[in-house]
Amino acid sequence: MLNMLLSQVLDLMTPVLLAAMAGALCERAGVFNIALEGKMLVGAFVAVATSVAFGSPVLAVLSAVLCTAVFASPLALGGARLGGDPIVIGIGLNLLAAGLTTYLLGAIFGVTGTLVDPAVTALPKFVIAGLADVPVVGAILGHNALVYLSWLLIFVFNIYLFRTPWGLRLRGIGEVPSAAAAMGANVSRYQTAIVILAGGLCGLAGAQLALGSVALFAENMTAGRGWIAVVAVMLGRAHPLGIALACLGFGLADAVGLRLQGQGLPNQITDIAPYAITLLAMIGLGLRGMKKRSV
Amino acid sequence: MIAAALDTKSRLAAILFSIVAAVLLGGLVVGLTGANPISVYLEIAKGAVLGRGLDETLARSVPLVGMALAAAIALRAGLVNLGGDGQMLIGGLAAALVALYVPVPGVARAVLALAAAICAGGLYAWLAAILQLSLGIPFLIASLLFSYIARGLTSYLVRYPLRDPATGMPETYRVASGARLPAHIFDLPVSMAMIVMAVVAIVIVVNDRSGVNGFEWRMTGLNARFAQYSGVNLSRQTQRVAFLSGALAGLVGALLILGQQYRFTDGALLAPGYTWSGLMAAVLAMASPIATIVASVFFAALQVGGFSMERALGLPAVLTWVLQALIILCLAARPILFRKR
Amino acid sequence: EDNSFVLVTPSRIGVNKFLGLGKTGIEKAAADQGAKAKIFEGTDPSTRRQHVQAAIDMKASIVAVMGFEFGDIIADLAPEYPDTNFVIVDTCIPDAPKNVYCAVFREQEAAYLAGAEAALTSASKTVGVIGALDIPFLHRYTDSFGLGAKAARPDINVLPTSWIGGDNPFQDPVRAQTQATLQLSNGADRIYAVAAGSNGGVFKAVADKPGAMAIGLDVNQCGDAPGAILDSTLKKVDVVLPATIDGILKGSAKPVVSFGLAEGGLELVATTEAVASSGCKIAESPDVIGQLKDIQAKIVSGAITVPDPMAQ
Amino acid sequence: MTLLQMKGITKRFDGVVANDGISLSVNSGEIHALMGENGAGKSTLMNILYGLLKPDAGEILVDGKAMDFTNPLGAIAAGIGMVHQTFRQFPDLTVWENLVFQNEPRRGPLVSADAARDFVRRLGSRHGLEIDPDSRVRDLAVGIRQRLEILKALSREARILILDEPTAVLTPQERDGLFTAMRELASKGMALILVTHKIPEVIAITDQITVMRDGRVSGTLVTKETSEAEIIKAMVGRNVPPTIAAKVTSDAEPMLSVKELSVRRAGVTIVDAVSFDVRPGEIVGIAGVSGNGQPQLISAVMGLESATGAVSIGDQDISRFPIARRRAAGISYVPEDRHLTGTAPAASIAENIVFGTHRHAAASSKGFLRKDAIRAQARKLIERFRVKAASEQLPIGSLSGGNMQKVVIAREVEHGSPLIIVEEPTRGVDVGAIEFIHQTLIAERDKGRAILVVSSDLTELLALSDRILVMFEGRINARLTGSDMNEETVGRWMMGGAETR
Ligand SMILES: Nc1ncnc2c1ncn2[C@@H]1O[C@H](COP(=O)(O)OP(=O)(O)OP(=O)(O)O)[C@@H](O)[C@H]1O
Ligand SMILES: Nc1ncnc2c1ncn2[C@@H]1O[C@H](COP(=O)(O)OP(=O)(O)OP(=O)(O)O)[C@@H](O)[C@H]1O
Ligand SMILES: [Mg+2]
Ligand SMILES: [Mg+2]
Repeated sequence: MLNMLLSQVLDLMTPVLLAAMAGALCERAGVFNIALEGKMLVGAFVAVATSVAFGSPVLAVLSAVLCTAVFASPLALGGARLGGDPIVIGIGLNLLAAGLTTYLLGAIFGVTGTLVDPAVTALPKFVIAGLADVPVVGAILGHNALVYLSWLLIFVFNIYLFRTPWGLRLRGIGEVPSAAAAMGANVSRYQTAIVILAGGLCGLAGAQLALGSVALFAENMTAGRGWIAVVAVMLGRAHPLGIALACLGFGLADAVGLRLQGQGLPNQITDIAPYAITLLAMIGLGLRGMKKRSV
Repeated sequence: MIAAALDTKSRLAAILFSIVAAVLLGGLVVGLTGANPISVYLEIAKGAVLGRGLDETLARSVPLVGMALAAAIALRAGLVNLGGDGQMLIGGLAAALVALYVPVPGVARAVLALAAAICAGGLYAWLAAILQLSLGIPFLIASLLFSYIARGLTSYLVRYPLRDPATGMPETYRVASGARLPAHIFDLPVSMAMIVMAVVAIVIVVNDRSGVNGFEWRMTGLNARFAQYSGVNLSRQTQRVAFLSGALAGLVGALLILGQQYRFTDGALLAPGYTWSGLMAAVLAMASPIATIVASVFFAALQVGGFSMERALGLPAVLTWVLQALIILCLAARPILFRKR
Repeated sequence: EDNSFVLVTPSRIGVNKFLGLGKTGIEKAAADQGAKAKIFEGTDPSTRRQHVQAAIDMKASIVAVMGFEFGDIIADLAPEYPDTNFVIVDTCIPDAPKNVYCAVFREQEAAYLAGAEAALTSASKTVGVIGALDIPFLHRYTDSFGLGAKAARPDINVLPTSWIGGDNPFQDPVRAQTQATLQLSNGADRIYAVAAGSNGGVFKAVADKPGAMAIGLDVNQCGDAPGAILDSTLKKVDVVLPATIDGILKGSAKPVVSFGLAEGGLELVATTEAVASSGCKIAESPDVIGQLKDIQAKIVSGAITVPDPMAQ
Repeated sequence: MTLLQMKGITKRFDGVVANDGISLSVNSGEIHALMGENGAGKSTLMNILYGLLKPDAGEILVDGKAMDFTNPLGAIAAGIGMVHQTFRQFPDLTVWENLVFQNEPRRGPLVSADAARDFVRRLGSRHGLEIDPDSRVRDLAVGIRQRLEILKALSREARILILDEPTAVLTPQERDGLFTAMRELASKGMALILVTHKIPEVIAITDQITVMRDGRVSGTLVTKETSEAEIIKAMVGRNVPPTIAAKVTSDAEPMLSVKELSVRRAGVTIVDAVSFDVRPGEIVGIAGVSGNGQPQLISAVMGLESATGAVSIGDQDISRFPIARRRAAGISYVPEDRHLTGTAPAASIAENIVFGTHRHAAASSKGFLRKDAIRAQARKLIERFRVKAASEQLPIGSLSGGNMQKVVIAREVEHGSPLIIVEEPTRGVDVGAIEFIHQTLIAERDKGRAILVVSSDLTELLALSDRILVMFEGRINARLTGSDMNEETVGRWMMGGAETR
């Protein structure tokens, strides 16, 4: 039972975690990214569309990463290079993603709503027979490569940010771009690269959403997960471990919410759980910060 | 911000440029998928103004202008209100409740319902402002989170305690005709909701252009610390602006319930996406109220024309969403072409 | 001027099989009557009204609408246009004018049968149902499924209904799969999927679990996950709609017709001729099919009455 | 030996010619002053030299080799370092992270923190500029932050060092320390360019002077052979007599009295039971090394910072008032930073002038702005204060620093409040404007207003003030009048007074 819960939490949090990491990278580079929802949706669409055409999950994931990176380029060019307002561009991209995926679904595949095709297969899961019922281990096993990649990325991200020269530069650029420029960092090129990289991460998030387990694309299937990622970036203060924790919290709130339905709680109320818990967590952090300040 | 650096003329030029560029890009998308862009645009244009199109464009403009102005007045003062959905829901539900259950004669009930919606939406946004002011939770995030909570709450309420069991939907009873807002005044194609919104819009425009309060909000948006040093009480002003932005969103909810839908149906207020369209119009207009109104009427026409185009040609109306998004993106990308170093 | 039949849907048809059936139905009717079929997909209250108005304005001889969302709209518009014939599928309006015809379904009967089928085939003695959104209408499926299961096998364990909810309940296969997995882990091995576009997630979950099977909704969904789908309840809008329209044009239509198992408006694939070639796993259990046919006969004859959850 | 040569540098910004054929040459071992009025083009020229801007024409030679920088990296590689007036630092990062930024010692793909710390210590001791590598920059005092800024330039093996108004925020003692370090660096063969508005400093430390006016070189002088008057003439094209205000004493009832005012933040006492009065008809100056609580004191007086103690205007206690009511009670306030808190740079000059008094009858009636009256008033002030602006409708951010400052001063003086509080009245402002601002303040004093001036420029305080209060570690540790108001005494009290004697 607990294994089940843990395993579901891990499944539920992965796309959000990947997108939140993208958001955190951008945040660190000083580009506020609210286009996560839209980019994830594009990633999901491309992953499934590629699967339909070529049948290869690996190719699907790669092209999702690539296309979403391209899709992020307006934010990279406009937001980072040209001093456009990232919020404006983000809102535009979200809308463009929703409209374009729906439109292309009809225009290319002649279907509306959902794209299912026998050629689309879910990413393979690592199941080791016999271990599935071992507590915790069983829950940690049995996911696909992207889930493990997302954990790995948290550590890579952490080391990158706090231990490598490039991470140091990123932190500097995000904090005081003019100072970084004066120190010889090419701020806009750096920001552009990061935003595009983050686009790729969102592509992964979308691929995980579409191919992680269901193997299909449904219109608007991100269903607000990108916004949760935006909130997770805030909650985790753009720190890799912080956002991992925030996403874990979300996954947990969601999975527990689903279970509480079984206990007779109306689903309208359990749906609120992740948001309410986030709000409470932020209020808690805020109160603590206030106490610290007033000491 | 770009907004401040541009004078009115170059702002207009920028918007026009974005629209033209977006129309060309959108045409390219249509063309690539094998349809004829010219007939698509022709149908959109016809559908937006000919026959019933004009009425419908005007009707859709009411909530859109409302939500766009709600976003714009907040932006003007430096707040990003992503919680319009929630404020609209809370306001709409308050209006429905008053209109259904408060035992006063019809017209008074409608007025009371509007007032209740304004207060409810306003207070809901105010709550998010309080979180920003006291705990440093950004208004943008707090309002967004509140929006989700409002969705769940209203959804629960109309599903269970407030439900009209005669229909298959989670929705309240229908508001009695006495408490509704007339759809036509003196047999003109003008509804009460339009008049209310027009009055609100005029007040906002005048306040922004020559009102003392509007001036303070604008200066705060341009430099909050300067405003504070010059004697503006930032905390009080943030609360006030958040309240008004939420109140306007709440009013929109009420106008939709009392003027169009006549009952609160779960999901019905949010389905058309007025909040996001409105936010985009405000952004496109760089928060200038007049330009915001023009932009949102334009978006309303685009959407209405889109549905008409869909009926005529069978191409999905989401194309108009793509167009709207492209307009915004072209506006943001404008410096690529007009760049000086 | 050309003679057209217009169908207005409450939302985009997308993967909503029920709306898809409406589309098939109106197209068939148009082909039968030599008219042109047009489909307008609504998205929200104002576009629905706009579409109905546009259909009236283009002088369509039949304006068909699907779903509860149109109750208020037809009640407002029908009296104004006595020359236009309106068909409402799924609901009716109080004091309907003469030009309004309603085709309503007793979904509870098919769901009851599906419950019985699930209970009779379950090895784990546990069954479940997943709904998209907790709206009264869907309780016709979810509640009656449990009723049918209990009636067919008193010792059966019916899990509490799971709702998908969230931002996009009718098209969130990911959450649907999570819900289904949870029900499977709670012991269910038969799940009735009442979640429109999210059904794919339920099917994926049962396909991944040996021995588990799902029951599909509105059309024969047995091909969606071969081997993992036990059966589907059918809602024959594609038959009812052309028949109603034919009746209207001939002047023989009644203002309100209710369709259930007796009228053939609802069916279980299992009890049809086509079961052998349907791809449904139930085809391999002729004895259960026999039991289901008995229950169906009792419902048709009135020996069993399945209560309407919405009337309560 | 000529180390650096700039020839015919020209740079235009939408119509403004910021640099017009500028030539400049600096020898190794030389300290070279770059002077000029606000907007003369100094920063532009130095930004070009440092690769932050691209010139429209002209060339840069280092060691006789032509350079073509597209970004600061090129300039850094050529041995050019820059100490910006506003520090280009990352407050959230540590000293060593700031120092090795873009130039990190590595161990494999990672930054070697140990090597970096070691590097900071060695560099510091080599140049006598020690600093703790692990401190977070936001916690450092301004003097130390400037030391970090110089170390940053030195760490890149700079041979040409540009310093943009480096003394603006230093105490005389800190300034002397800086000058010693500069001479030391010059003696090792470096070339230093000092951008400044302060003539005494130029005379004290430099070898050559280049003066700019309106984007052109208006004079190249050898320090030993020139005089203050000659420099000023080259800068402004006329003679400007230095302001020396006659000192007065006032025995009127206090206009502002501050009693036992304390500010605590996160457990640290920043302002510690400060009491003082300002009377009508006098200018009281507050001196102090930055970081000793002066801005917090003023914030507390203005109600921008929560504090204990009492503040009154005349006999009205305003301790509980928010800033708006304090202003209404009779305070005009010119904040320290004109960009951050003194103006809304994107709003028009007229809007910036009226803001704050826009609710008065002259500017609005019944809640509506009287736009014509507001613009007329703005035009009047622009003319009276000789602000160089084409129109009152232009964004105030388009003005040069000196002109912007004049607008802010004009606005506050025009309120007619009995008390004027001015922070840094002339920071970064050229001699012509300094002179004008000083004359304005003195004229207001002579009209009987009470004026409180906070400045980190000691020369300015000495010229303006009738009395000087020195702040040290949150307390007022000296109240100086008459002959005690000299650079040495004030400077000593600024460093802590008695202990350092
Ligand atoms: N990026 C820019 N865009 C437009 N105009 C500019 C820009 N940078 C400088 N200018 C203009 O060029 C001229 C020279 O400015 P610069 O900053 O070089 O003067 P400065 O001598 O450093 O003045 P100060 O004494 O105030 O520091 C001014 O008129 C200024 O307004
Ligand atoms: N009119 C202007 N428009 C845009 N940018 C400007 C303008 N004037 C100056 N700048 C920019 O602002 C920068 C000023 O930064 P810097 O730290 O050198 O201060 P400064 O020129 O010495 O000004 P001040 O002495 O008034 O503080 C210049 O590098 C220039 O690029
Ligand atoms: Mg300068
Ligand atoms: Mg300067």
